[in-house]
Amino acid sequence: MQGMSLIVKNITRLVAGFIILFGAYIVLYGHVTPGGGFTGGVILASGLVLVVLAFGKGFTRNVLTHETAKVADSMGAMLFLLVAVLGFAGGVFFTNVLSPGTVGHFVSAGTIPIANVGIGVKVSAGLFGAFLALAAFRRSTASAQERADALQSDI
Amino acid sequence: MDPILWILLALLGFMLIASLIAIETQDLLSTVICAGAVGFGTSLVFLLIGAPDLAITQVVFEILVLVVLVREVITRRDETYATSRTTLPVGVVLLALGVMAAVVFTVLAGNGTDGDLRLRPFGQPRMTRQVDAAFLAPAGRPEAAPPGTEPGSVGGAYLKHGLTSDEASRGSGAANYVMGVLLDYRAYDTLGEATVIFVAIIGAYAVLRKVGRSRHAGNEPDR
Amino acid sequence: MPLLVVIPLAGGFLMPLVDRLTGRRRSAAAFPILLTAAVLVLSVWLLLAADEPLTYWVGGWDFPIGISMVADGLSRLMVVVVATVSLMALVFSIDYMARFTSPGLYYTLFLLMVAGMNGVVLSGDLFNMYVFIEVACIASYALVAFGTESDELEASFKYLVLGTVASTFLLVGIALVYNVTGHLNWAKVGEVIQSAGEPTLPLYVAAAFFLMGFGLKAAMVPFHAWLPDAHPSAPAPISAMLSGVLIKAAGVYTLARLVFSVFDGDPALGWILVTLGVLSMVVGVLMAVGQWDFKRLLAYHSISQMGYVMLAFGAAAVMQARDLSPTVVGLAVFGGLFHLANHAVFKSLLFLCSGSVEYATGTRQLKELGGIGGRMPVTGACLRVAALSISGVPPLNGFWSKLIIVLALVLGGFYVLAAVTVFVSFMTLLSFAKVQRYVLGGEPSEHVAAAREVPAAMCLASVLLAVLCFASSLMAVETMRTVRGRVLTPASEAVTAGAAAGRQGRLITVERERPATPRQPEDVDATAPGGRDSHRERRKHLAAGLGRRVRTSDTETRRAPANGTVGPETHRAGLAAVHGEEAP
Amino acid sequence: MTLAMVPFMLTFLLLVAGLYAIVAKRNLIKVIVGILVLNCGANVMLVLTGYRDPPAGEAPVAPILTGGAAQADELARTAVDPLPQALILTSIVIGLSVTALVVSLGVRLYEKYGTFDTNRMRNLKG
Repeated sequence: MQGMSLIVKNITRLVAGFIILFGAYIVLYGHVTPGGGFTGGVILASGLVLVVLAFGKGFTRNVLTHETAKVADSMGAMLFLLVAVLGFAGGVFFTNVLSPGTVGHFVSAGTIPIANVGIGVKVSAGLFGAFLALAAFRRSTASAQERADALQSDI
Repeated sequence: MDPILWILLALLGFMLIASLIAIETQDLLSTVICAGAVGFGTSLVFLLIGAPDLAITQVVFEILVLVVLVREVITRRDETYATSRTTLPVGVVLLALGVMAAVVFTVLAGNGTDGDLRLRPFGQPRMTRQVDAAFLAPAGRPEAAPPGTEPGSVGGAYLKHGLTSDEASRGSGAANYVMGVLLDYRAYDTLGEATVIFVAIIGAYAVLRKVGRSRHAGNEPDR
Repeated sequence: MPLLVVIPLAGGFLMPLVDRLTGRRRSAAAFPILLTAAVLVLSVWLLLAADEPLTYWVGGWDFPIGISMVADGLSRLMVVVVATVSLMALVFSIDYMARFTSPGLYYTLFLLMVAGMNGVVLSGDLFNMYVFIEVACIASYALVAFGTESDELEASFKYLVLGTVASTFLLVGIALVYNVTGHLNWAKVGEVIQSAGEPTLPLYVAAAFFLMGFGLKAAMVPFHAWLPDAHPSAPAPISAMLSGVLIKAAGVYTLARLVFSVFDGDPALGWILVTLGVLSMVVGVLMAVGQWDFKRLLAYHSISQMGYVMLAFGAAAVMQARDLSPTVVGLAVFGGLFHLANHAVFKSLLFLCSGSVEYATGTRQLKELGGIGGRMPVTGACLRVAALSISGVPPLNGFWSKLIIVLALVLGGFYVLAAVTVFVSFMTLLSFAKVQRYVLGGEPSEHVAAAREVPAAMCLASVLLAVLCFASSLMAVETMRTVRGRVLTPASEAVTAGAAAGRQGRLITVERERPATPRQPEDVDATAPGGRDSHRERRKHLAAGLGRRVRTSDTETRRAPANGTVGPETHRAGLAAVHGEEAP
Repeated sequence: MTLAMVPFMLTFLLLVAGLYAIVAKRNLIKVIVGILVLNCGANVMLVLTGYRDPPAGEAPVAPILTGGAAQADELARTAVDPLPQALILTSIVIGLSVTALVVSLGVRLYEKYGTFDTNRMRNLKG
């Protein structure tokens, strides 16, 4: 996958950062404004997908690989589960141990923002990883000639 | 008449038409795009009736699904579809679905006479009615409820007690009630949900492995 | 209690990391096995720790706004069954999965499936149950396609599509129930319905959606199209899991909950269950007789055997509505549950054996097999035990549970249904005679000639399950009365008690008898005084009622040699256990 | 029968359309689209049950506090039900997961058969 035309690349260069920033905002402010971990996670993932679509898979090969995504996926899930297990400290599974704080402020609602971050990381990494897997699969099942080319470039 | 109801009906009609086009058209790309229209229609419905969280989620979800589906469809030539005929008798399917729809419609149309346990029409959910507080007491323990009246559904209870900080019902403190429900009162659901997406993605990895089976005597892959 | 879900869940989340750390060696299998063993220990502890239903409020939120986890007798039974079969299937997988790539992904999905099933059976909330059904089912969709051959992909696709339709039906049902009753809690919905008298028409429509959804998940006959494709296509341990526990946790258990806990054993729903059950039994076994693919044959038998369970449950609901003696109703439910547990054991054993045979010979066509008994003695013996058990040959567990079901039907006056049950049992025997003839007996074919016994771990799993076949048949024998009273009777009581009490105007549903005080570490054990007292009262009342019935029915049930040990004794033992007295 | 029941009926028709696509169409993409439509239908059905008519002449009130805690009581009287929304958020994500899995299965099947047409596959007739 070589990426798309120059126009697409340039626009992506402009927009991708904003999309990812917006995704992060949606994740972090989920408890105050509409949004939350899942929504923000999907936005983050679509920002990353845009980058990959525009610049080709080679662009992210070193940083955002399939394996990194998998690990981040597990980590995000574990963070959320940790929040849940942390509830045992408050007595019961899933107790919201931190204080609710002032309604409407960023630091409020106890563990909800932390859980949101966990979910955001998880969802974005997971979806992005699945997309990479689809793309990689497609590449591997392209014509035999392309496969041979890919093999060569891998070596 | 309520304008929101009319807009809603128009949107639902639009979604219905789009879905029918998506199902009946011969061109796969049009199918996918019309399915996208249904999804965006859903998002508009959410926005219309006071669910911005859902609207945002539905939009990004739809974008991602559309990107993936369009990619799959335009890169995979499938000329055989136009020549293929359906094998299942369409008439039988339509008849079965029609019977199902007729039954449900009869029930939906005949509401209003069934007392407390009737189907609530659009716009007047159960929680708008104040009921005896015992309604919200645990099953088998009516005495556990405080005196007074409460909204007639659990959702009403979330709204009423979501922020209060007295002993009986500590609120979650989230200004976004939906997030409060999702990640505090019903966080266990959300754990399940996170698991579902984890499972699906691991499953997709598993399905998309290049080689499924290692070689083994007597275990030739078919084809 | 939440640990039962958390442990496999955390295992599933960590498995990819463990897989990386161990360098994708087979030793990675130790991790899921350890975790599942821990789950098994925990679930047995839960089974033995207390007799009363436990309720756990997740997050410390009390009734209206929290989600509850409920462990009554039925849930505990299911948890133990799930853990046992999963552990055996995992032990079996160590060697079997060497034929597939990426064992890490396999174990991840496996653990998450176990977590999902535990979540389903422990959930006290409609939507929560839906979410965990999805966890378990999505994991199973992927596992069915794990071999990524075209057959498997197709089967998985079909399974996924039908499963998604089922889930959508469930969601619509949930929407209707929430619209009508304003609650999502099983017990509370049941109470709301009962306080209004009979269920109204919209609720019946909701019930119809639930029935279609759960029926699809349980592969009852009009909805069974996916099962004969999906179950044989999966790797053998997964087939064992799917047939052994998944269709039970996601389909049968939930149907029982729906009919008994929510709809209070409504006779109309009872008749629907009976119809579904009979259809499944007859169609399943008839389709099975004509099969030549070993695993496909077993899959059709799964449909048929689940029909037994459905029939027993449905008949129990109908009998209850006819005000038959609680003993007979209890007997029917008990038979159904006993058969459910037994089926989990012998069907997973059968699938594991078929996996062993396939592993050794590379084929699962009956006509290409033969003489397994000579070449693979351990597998052959296990297969023989399981086949005898499923066809209901006397000393084994399948016989006892079928006998109890037939007996309950006869006592309840359903002579035709009893005759059908016996007929289906004979057909099962016939079909497994074919298995015996082609797989075990005869001259070794060319495929079999080169076969060797499978590795030790696979044998171990099979043998343990075969031993369980005998052990659970002992449950029907007098000497094991205490075990039986502790394990099965509370489960069947849990099913009938809530409904029976409700019918007499004293509503005590199974779930909410023990109010938990939020935010206390020991709140599983903490009880409000009122809760426990009323609970005791109810048990005493039930005991008195049952005691009378037992004496009157003793004479008639003594006639058959087996049943006297089951019906009345069971109840006595169970009640004794409830009251904390030692059963003799 | 009131007009307020019509949204439920239309939503149910949406469900029926999705079911029809799944049962009668013989193309993987159509079946996937059927699943998407079915999901949308179920979600809309659930969110409709939580809707509450706003005070006359105003827009529906989303269950989000924008004006600080003082607003809470008023919100409790006017806002729409947050519970179905939370449930739908969950079910949208479940739908997304199912879609991810079904698309990968479809891609894999395409690779095996070179077509999306189920008539050309062996076992998917029923």
